[in-house]
Amino acid sequence: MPGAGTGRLVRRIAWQLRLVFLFAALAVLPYLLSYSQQEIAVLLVINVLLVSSYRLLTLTGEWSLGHVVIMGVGAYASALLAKRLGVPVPISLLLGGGIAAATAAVLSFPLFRMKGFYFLIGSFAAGEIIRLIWKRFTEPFGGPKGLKRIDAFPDIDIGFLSIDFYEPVNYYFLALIVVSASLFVLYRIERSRIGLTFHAIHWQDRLAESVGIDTFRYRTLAFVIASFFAGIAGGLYAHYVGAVNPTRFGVDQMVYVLVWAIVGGTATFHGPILGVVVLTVINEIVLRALGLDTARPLIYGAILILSVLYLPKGLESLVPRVRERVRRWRSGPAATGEGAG
Amino acid sequence: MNAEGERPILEARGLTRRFGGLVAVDNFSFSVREGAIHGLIGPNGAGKTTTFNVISGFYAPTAGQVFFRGLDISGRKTSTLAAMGLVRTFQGSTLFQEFSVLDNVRVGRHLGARARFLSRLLGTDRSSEREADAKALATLAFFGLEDLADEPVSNLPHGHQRMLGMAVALAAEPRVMLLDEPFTGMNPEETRRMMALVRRIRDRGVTVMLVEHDMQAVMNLCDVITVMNFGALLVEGIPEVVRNDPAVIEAYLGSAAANGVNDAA
Amino acid sequence: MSRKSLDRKISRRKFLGTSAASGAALAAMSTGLSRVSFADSHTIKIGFLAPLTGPVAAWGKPGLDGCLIWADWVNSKGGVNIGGQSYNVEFIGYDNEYDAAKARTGATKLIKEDGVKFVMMLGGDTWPGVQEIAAREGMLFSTLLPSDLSPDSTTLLAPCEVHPIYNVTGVEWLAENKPDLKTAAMCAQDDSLGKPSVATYLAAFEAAGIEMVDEPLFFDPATTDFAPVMTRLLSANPDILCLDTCYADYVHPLCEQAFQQGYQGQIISCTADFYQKIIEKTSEEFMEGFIFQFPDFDDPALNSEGVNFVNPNEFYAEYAKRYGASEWSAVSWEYASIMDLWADAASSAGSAEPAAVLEAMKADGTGKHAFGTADWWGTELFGIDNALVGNWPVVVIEGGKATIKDFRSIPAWWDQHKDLMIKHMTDLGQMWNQRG
Amino acid sequence: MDLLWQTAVNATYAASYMALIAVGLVMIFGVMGVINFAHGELYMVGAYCVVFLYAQENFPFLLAVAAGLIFVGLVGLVMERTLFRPLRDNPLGGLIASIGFLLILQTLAVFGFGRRMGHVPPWTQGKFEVFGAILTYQRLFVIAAAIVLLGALWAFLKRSKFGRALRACAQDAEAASLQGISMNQTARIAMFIGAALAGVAGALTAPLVSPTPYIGHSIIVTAFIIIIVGGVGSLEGAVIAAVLYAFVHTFVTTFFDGVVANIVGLALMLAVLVVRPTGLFGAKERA
Repeated sequence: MPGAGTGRLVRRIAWQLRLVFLFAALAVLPYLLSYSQQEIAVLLVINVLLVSSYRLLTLTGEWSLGHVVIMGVGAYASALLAKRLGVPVPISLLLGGGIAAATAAVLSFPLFRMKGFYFLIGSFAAGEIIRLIWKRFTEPFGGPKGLKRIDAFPDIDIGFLSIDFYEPVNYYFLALIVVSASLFVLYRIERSRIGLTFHAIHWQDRLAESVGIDTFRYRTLAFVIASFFAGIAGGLYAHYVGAVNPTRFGVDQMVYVLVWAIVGGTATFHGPILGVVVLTVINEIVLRALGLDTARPLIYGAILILSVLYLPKGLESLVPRVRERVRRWRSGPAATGEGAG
Repeated sequence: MNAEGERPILEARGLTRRFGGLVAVDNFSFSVREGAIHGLIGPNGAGKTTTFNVISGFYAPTAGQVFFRGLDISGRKTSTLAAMGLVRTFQGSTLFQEFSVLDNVRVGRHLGARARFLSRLLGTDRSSEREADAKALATLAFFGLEDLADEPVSNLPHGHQRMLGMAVALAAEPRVMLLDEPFTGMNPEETRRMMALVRRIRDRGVTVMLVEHDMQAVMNLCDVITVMNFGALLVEGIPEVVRNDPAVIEAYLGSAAANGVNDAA
Repeated sequence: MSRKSLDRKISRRKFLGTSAASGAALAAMSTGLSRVSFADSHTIKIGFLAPLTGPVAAWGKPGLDGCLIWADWVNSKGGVNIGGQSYNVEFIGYDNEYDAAKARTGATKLIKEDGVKFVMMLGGDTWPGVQEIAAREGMLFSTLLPSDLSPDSTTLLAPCEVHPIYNVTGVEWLAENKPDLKTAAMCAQDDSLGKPSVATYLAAFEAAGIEMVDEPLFFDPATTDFAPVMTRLLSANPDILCLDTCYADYVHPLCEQAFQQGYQGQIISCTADFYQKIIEKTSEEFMEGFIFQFPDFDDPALNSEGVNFVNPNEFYAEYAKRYGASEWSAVSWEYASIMDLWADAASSAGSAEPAAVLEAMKADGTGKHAFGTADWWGTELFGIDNALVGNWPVVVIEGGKATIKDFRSIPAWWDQHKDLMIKHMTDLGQMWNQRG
Repeated sequence: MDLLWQTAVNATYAASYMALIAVGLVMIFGVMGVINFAHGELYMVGAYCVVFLYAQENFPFLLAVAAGLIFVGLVGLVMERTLFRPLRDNPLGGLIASIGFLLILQTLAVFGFGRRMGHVPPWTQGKFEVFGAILTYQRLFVIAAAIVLLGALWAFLKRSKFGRALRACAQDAEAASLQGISMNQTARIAMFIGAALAGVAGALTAPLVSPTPYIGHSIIVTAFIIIIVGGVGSLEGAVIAAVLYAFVHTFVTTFFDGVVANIVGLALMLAVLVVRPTGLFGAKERA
């Protein structure tokens, strides 16, 4: 982090250039995709937020099996606020995130009495209880069928500009903006002292305690922030697809999130994002295109096993290797001192 | 510095800690004078580490109380104690191995670098962070580690890691530091340097209490020594007295013969 | 128009029987016609958007299998005649994994990229994801679950199965033929299939003067051990045991439990897929008289006048040959029967365009349902008359074999008892205007 | 028919097969430190062994059950060798690998037996009455087999050298290896026994449930609840928790309904976790 002023400036500009390039690519991307691939891209962007928020939670070393249910809390809350109380969708989306965060805050009291495996299973139990409540109480949650006809994002129509958010391209950009902003916040948190504290709790929670870090408070903080953004992801999902039901937020879906994060690697900010992008492309586009519908779970399972066996640090561990290759291939005096991403 | 010599800064009264049927600490009392270097010794399994863990808040005592600056702190959380000025170190090289040297000390500065959540997000915590970094660097300089600030901890030789452990604790600006076996596994030269450091820490106004096996070091360094055996107080006094106490000699010889029970760790 | 009405008079069976000949003739003629569009591949694509993997696949995959037989038969006879041109039919499957978002993506792909003219779905959890695109594209969809119907979607049809309304026919038949049975107990899995079905049975029992001895017992869909459920049901000593619309993997152990716990009374259920296996688990005597709603298609009664499903016995034989008799289930024939309806409508409309086909299908308010001409119906229950409702078979196990005892009219029951049905549906929150 | 006694009989049966599954899961977790998410699928494979050997190939039922026990044990050995051993230092990796393995087993079952439920005819329809409750021989056999198997396991762990090694590894892998206990050998035995117990539970209950390729999902959720209530490291705890859970769940299902029973089960687990974060019989907190 410290370094000579000019070196830092150069690196910063290089970084910003890369970011500009990335956003340009993301802006062009939908126009290179078929219509149904654009739809997949929308869900992918939402899942990027889901898995990135999950990583923030894992920074303190705790792995939850309830994150998708928390996403569902955001989805149900935002949907109900919009449907029943007529709250404008952009506001209900934020409130949905807030309610997801509040739910996490309440859950943290029983859950953070536990650690490790117990937390994993405890979070699973808490999530299942929430899901059973959705199923059990038809009013207002719609029971097993869930909620339908959830208000869509309001169209924008101001004369020269009219945007219909049903179109996947438009929703893609909307989601991209929301998710980028959220990722920026998540990134800032990790890069700030709060992130340092999370890491410290993860690696040596007793040492952290001994210098005055209230590990319960910080674990709760990570859980609450992660849940807020999971809730936002849920709201984005609900107002896009127009329907939510308890099955959608079941443990199967949670397994996907876990797998994205781990196959991607959780040591870096970009690892889980890499995981969700690569696995979604493989699962939704490559395997479907190969017509392997019924064998899809088998291949997916094999990919999982091979990746944990041979890429234990996740796909992210390939990034420096690829960079090195590219650098050697360029064989030029490339910039030194790559940051850790 | 020893002006308040009358009133102990840290005191245990009738401290007891049980694990199931095992009594690790048994009605144990001691008191640490402000500004002292206070040793806690005893044969293997005497309950030293458990005592440390109870004082530093990892375990609640089963019975008895701990007083810090006159306040009953029994059962309070470790982080609360740290905020009050009671900070401990750990055996071996318990550090944030994945962090750089400087980041380790920055974590130690946790209490001294407060800022609001929003200002952390917006980056307006920079002034307090800069101050924290400066203090962290100063702490490193105190231990002569400033040149290694950006090294990953895992690259550091063992002796340096031990010093860094103390630097992390010192960065939290404690009134009392509890050192858990600071000299174990060190060669005589390293031990000598470490002893000098402990004295310098004391000279900064920090009271030191330490658990240690190295008798030589303890006898040379400590102002007062408490000896415990089977979880209870055996003898307390200045090194000369303790050294020649027959009960202490007996305890150590006895334990060498019956070397069965481990510390409750 | 005159041509259209002429076509309508040709029955499904005749149409298929003659289509081979007429197809060949038309093909010969078409070479001389100027209207031939070479860009047209003479193939019409139909989307099949249902779960093909995962636990719900049993409600999708066998249907696709049935459709493949349908397509082979129709194509081997020259295809479907639309506007004087013969078209082969090709099914494009998309596995929606019973997920609304994936169904949305699948619908988009099928409509925008594959150019399908009609999409068949299982419906349920997946329909809400598709609803909007169906409206925007004006695409014709079918579902097996009429609880998906609502006035918001005019292009969604439930043209085959009007689950669970047809269950009233079984109860009505039971009450008529075994009038001494007066009490019933019922269980159902707690999901979107179980609840409306419970409401239907409650209404049907009340209409028949049969009294419920206990509240309906809901169990979790993840249940594997049904002993406690059956113990509870039997504790009230009912004359009739109603298994509602339980899935096969519940019906079997439920029956076995009833048998083992000494039950000897009447059982009624919506389905009894693989009932031969239930008999193996219990006994022929125990299963004698078991009432349900889904016939085997080798049943000679299906050859009776009025049944519109094409060659049901042959279809069953072919299905058994290709996939094994043990794979036959209620879903196997349903999608294929929807295709009969569609092909008929497309022929009479002279167009495969969704709007034209829809108009032709509903032209005079009736349609050729698999089990006989039926009415487009459902305004009171679904808010729109897009469900094709007419006769439905009552099937009873006799001598270890499913036997159609009767075809009964659902509308006739409805006209008499609709207040009851609406009351119970409302109580369980299943009316179209109560849903989500 | 006496409702109370019948429910008690139902609960006893449920407790017996749940105990087999949960003890297997605890065993694997204790020695390998891995949460075997594929445990439900091991149950499923055991059930399909009976579908194949007994229902399709007409081998005697007992032989099919024994084959299920051994075959699933061997599957466990394969998992140990190919997944858990290379991932020994990576418990989360082990979890993910077991999820991958679960998907493979599910798909293979679909390929081999179709997505529909497998069918197993009863091997006997005999039954008798106790206190007005009906107990079929099929269910009695499951109960008896569970008692015999768990008793044998208990004796094995108490008496044999391997048993002591297993217990030592379960308590402290490092200490065990210092005492010269082969970690690999112990892991193999634990994995074989753990998997075989799930497999034999599947095989024994195959005639009584409708085995589908996806049945593992229902099984694993219940197994998790049980081992949490019992305390993850404790074999005795798993048995006691299985009995406790089975009775609570069965009685609530019978006297209220099944969905409430699930909520009660989960709430029980959460309550235990809150009061005793290491489960009712879990290891004491160690420094």
